[in-house]
Amino acid sequence: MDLSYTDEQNAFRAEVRAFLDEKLPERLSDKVRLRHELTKEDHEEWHAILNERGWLAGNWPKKYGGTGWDAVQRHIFEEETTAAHAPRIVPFGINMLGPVLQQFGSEDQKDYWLPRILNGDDWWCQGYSEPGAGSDLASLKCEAKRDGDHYVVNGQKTWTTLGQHANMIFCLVRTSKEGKPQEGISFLLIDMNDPGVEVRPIVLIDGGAEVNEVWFKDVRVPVENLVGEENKGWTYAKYLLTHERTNIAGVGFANAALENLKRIARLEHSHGRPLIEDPLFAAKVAEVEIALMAMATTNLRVVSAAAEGQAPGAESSMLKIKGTVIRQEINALTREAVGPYAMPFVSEALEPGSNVEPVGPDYALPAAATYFNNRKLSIYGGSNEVQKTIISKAILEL
Amino acid sequence: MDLSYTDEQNAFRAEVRAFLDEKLPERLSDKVRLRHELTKEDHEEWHAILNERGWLAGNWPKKYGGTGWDAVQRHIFEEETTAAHAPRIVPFGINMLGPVLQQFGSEDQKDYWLPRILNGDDWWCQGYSEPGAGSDLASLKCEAKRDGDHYVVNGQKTWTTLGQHANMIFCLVRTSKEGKPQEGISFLLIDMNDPGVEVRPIVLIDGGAEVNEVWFKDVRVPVENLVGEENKGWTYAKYLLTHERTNIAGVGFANAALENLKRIARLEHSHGRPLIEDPLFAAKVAEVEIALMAMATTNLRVVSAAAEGQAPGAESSMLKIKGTVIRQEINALTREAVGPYAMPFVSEALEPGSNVEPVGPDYALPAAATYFNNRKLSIYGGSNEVQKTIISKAILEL
Amino acid sequence: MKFDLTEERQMLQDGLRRFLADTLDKKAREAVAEGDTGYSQEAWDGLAEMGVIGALFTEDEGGFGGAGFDLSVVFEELGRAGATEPLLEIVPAGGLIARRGSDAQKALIEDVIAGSTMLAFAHGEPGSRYDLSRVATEARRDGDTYTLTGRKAVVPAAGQAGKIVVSARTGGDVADEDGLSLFLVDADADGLDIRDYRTMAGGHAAELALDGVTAELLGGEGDAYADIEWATARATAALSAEALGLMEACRKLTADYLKQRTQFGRPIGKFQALQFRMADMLVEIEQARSAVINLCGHLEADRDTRELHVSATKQLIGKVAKLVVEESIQMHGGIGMTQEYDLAHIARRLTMADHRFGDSTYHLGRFARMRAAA
Amino acid sequence: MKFDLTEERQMLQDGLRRFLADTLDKKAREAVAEGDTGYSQEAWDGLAEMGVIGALFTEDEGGFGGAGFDLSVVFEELGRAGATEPLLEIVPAGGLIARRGSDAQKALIEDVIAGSTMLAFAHGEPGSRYDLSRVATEARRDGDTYTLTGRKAVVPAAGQAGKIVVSARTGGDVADEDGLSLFLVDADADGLDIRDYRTMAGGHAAELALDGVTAELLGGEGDAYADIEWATARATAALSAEALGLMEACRKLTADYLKQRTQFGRPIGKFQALQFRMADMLVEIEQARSAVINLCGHLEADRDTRELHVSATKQLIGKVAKLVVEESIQMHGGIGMTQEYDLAHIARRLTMADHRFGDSTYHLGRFARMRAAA
Repeated sequence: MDLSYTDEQNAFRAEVRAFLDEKLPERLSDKVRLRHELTKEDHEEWHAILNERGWLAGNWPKKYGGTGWDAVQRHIFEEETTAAHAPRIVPFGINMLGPVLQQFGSEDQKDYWLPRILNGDDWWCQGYSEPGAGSDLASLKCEAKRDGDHYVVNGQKTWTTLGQHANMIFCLVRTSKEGKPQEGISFLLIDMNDPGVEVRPIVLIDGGAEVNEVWFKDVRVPVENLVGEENKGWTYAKYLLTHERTNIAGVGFANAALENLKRIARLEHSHGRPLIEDPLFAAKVAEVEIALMAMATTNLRVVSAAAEGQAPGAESSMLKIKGTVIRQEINALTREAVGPYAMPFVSEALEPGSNVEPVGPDYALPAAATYFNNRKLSIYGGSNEVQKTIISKAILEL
Repeated sequence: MDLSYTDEQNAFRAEVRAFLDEKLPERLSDKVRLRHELTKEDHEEWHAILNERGWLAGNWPKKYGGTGWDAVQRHIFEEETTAAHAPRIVPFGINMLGPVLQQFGSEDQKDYWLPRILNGDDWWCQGYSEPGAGSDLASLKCEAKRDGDHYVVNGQKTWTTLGQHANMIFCLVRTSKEGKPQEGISFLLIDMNDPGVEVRPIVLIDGGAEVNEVWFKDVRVPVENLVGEENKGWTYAKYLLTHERTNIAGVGFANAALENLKRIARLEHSHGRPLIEDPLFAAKVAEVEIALMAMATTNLRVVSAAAEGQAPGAESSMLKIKGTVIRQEINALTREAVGPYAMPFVSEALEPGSNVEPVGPDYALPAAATYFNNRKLSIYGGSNEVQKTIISKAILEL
Repeated sequence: MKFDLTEERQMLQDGLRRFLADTLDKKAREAVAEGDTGYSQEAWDGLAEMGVIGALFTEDEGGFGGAGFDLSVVFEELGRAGATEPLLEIVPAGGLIARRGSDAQKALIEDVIAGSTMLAFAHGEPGSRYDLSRVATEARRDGDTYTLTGRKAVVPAAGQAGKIVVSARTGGDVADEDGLSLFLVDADADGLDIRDYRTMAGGHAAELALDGVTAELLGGEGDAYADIEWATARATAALSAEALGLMEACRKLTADYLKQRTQFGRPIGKFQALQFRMADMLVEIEQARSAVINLCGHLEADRDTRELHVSATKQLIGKVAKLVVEESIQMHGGIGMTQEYDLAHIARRLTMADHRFGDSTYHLGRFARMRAAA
Repeated sequence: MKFDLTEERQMLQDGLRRFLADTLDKKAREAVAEGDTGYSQEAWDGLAEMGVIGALFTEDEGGFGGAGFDLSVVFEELGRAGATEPLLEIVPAGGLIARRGSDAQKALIEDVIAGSTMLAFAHGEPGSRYDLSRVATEARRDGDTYTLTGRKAVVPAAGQAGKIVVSARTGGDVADEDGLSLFLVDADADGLDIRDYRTMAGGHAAELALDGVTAELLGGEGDAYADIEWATARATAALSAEALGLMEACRKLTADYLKQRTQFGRPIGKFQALQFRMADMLVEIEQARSAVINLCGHLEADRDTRELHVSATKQLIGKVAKLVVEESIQMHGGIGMTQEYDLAHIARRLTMADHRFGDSTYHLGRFARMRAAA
């Protein structure tokens, strides 16, 4: 047992920190800190900066242009970038599609698509969920029928995050209705500029429109855009879900949110004293901080085991549950901390390029919206109910 | 809407209070307050005092020697007796068997058994649960075979509270294995002095032995001890469970326990100040008190509706859940309040007639034992899980 | 002891429920959200016509209600419908006018009951949070007239009101109870700047900047604190009842969803874990209902008893609201996150109830201190 | 960064687990409960022989361990087995002798490691609750010798120990950190009255009345507070690791029960609501495990860091322990309430961990104050 980092790991951390000092534009970190919406261009700018340094694809092997980092290095990079309020890396190409192509794609697909992800030539989005098929992915209906050397796709996808920016979507589509529900699913890459693709924004409870519905009407997709074998998409999807689960705990986000909460609680006053000195509020903050301290160590245990090549089991599910609950609790306390100024709903002030002045302190503006938006954390990426089922199956063997 | 009591109700309350002032022996109320164990004689003494006044059977109609009170009167009586630390009325004869006999018993049975209950000639206990059949009563196995004008009973009952004092037991026994599991059950009255009946104490987690196993080996029970019809016992059992549910919320017990907790928190000190002034501990007490204030009003709503003849539905289940959780939380806080003095396990000091001096303050002695003992509240009388099923069935209609 | 509604209140409840269900349908709600007042004029006029505003005042004041259980009936229904019409502001503002006003000032109540004048109560300030005595706005007296200077924060319906009841200091230090006075201010008075905005609760609120605004004194000078506390207690009762109605709306949406939505081939309401969570939610909503009854039944009690119930009820309501909102969204899954689905508005509005008149943590501490002092 | 055990610790863990499983079977446990010492002499001797006591001391002190993760390995296993042998008392008492004692005094450690002398640490007093500086017992100096007068409360294993480390005041007021000293007292010293009793945790503790008891000073006079805090931090780490082991025992019993027990014709572990609650419990036990690692990994850190982790870990352990105990009993139903079933002892012992060295509420407040002061 040794809780300290090695010298190499500390040196790496210093290197990341120096890079961020030098290269992370203050304009971007300010936006992230104040929880303003980032534009497509903001994301692309940050991706390009990282790609120039060779640090965009932390989870890719070197031969594909990735960093080749182990889990501990990825963890350090994650800690430092969130602490510095860097934009998060848009995960769809880097963390989701990339690993699937590397594992199951043809050589042509790898040669063509992987460099384009790194260079920002494509903005990918994910076409998994459908109305009526959320946690129950196997029941999906969006259909691809073979017609010569094309598939003809008809159906609907939903919860497509940042689909409004995307030119490409990777989809699970039904290519067969025979056998078990999960057996007739294929993994298809679709050009969103094709005729018949329509993207409609879904406005969420916080007023934001980061997710979309995507409709396909007789969309013709060349067969070379099939990844792996027909009807084997379920296997690739499960592989992707495993990869999506790196950094599932969101320790960096939680730490940043906790610091923000504490800052607000020092600035807000109750009964003439800083809110952080109110014993009951301070106790609530303390309780979530204590939980976070423990969860961060659980995360390190999993990271450390992963760096030594062990595959995480039910621990991932535990991290997903505890990580999301902790972040949601911090969000709830932040909303509580800002008091009556949680009420104004001046979302324009958060929009890119807005000149609308916020109502109340600038930190108050996103508090309620963030609270509502992050209710999603326990719903998406395998809801916490799904995670509990995984845990109990693993332990109870029933 | 009117939260106040009528003049008649207030007068009744004054009458109860005066009676308790005059008739409740201080020796008994001291024992109850300090949570010392009551002897069989203590219980019989208090029953006799109540019976003399005609107040022993609050839920019986007058024609059987009961009080004929409505639900509000019973509630007032309950409030006053618990506040005065009177012993609780032993429920098995009065609250459980009595109503079943009145509803389903023969005239002979009523004439014979009901006066004996009031006079304390019999001490009844309940033979429902069996090992492996707790919440799932329909699966019980204890068997009664007809043999001439007797039933021959073989099998085992468990969780028989105060069975060590009892001379009579009312039992659910299996008289047929045909049809649905609940169809072959009969309701039988068994003399515990009969040969073949054996009572073995079960020591519980708190060290007390208030419950027992009861074993039957070829016990011969006269057929006139069958209540109602053969194989209809399930109906009577359900009727009894409904009656057991009066005062299901235990508001009186909760109020008394809360007062005890507050008294202790004023006497204990932390950082040189009374524990009740510690903001976090005070907040925990406040939170449970607030919950109790609301629950008490829910209880009054149900009581008030019952007094007007409405049958409580899922509300009973809600009261059972909330009532037990609140009492258990008060018990947990009481254990917490006494600090290190929760540890001594000098159970002898709580036993009847003990001269053993307690360790630490007298209020500390029963704190941990009561906490552990009252874990039963959410398990017996229809576990809280069973109650949740009832509620969700009623609401979701699924 | 009687927990049934009187016949009159039962009629009011039935009528109100029908009216709101008819009037505030999805289209009307969307129009409100896109409009620039945060409420529906049609609904407002209808409510006034039905006598719902009158039910908030006693007969002496010109109404035909005004008791705690009148408030609870009205606001539970408004909550159930997710209504954003700013009736709640009339409770403290109208109550204070009726309690403290001169005959001339009280005449305003008639217009209010008729629906022709809206009211707002501007008391909280930037940084005052939930402390009722923390007022920095100053009132300066010049002969018989007063002028007010200061800022008021997050004042619901200030941009829609014709008259605003404003608290200001005529003496004492910033957190003193003594030295607080109340004033009546015209919404279009010179020197009054109103920055109107939408709120997370679906209605509108505003920031007020007062720069030498002419104002009429309401009642005596410097003695308003006790009445502010009284008015806030009544407003808290109304808000708590509204929150209860919103909880009932969440419960209904969620129960319906659990029955309709299927997963792995059966309604998700068949899954025991969801059943139990639904049961937990119902138990807590029942607690909330009793808490509302407790407060509404003690609004006329002595100050200490009333305020104890204010804190008990608001603490419990805030805690249950959080549970109901979070569980309702979680049990819905993704659909519960979308603006278009009814739950979004209901959940936001219910959550925002914790940000008025003191949140759950605030009142837990207050209750504990009151108990310790008793 | 490395979270695996070293090979030595892995061997210690394996050996200890096997030994305890063999030695502390049901019969042995019952014999302990009915005996008059609260532990099994056979188990104690075996533990000493295996070198388990030596693992609590550093090489310099004559042992071959002594680090935080040695404590966690040993006490997690003792917890898992529900052992009542009072090894935990050696952590603060032995630690203080090794840290402060003269060479002559330190010679005692050898006997302790050999298992021939038991130790106790008598620090808490009636009314001191969890405040480490609240000591009223007085030490009077007469030339070279000291005599102690006062009372010590709930001292585990005092009735079984050969030597007792006792804190007393040589200066300062009752709650001062300054003026505290430590002493070594013979268990059979004149003027020392020991009232031995069973505890809810399954072992024994005692009330000590000291009336002019002759004592040897341990270390300097009046400067013991910092070391008392240090020793308590180590004891808290040991207790937290033991609690973790007890949680694992609860988890195992409950998981086994859910698999074996059938209701309505199937194993109750098939019921989703119980599955989810089991999952919740596992998530929290994982949190507890990380909290123990955090504290054990920071026992050698600077005082502020160490104490922050003491409070963080003890708060979390206490909270999780309550959940695990209550859920384990509830999921068992009636059987979980019976003395005869293993859970009863385990649940009592785990619950009692909250009553030593500060409970969950105490440490939550302490953590918050430390954070605010930082």
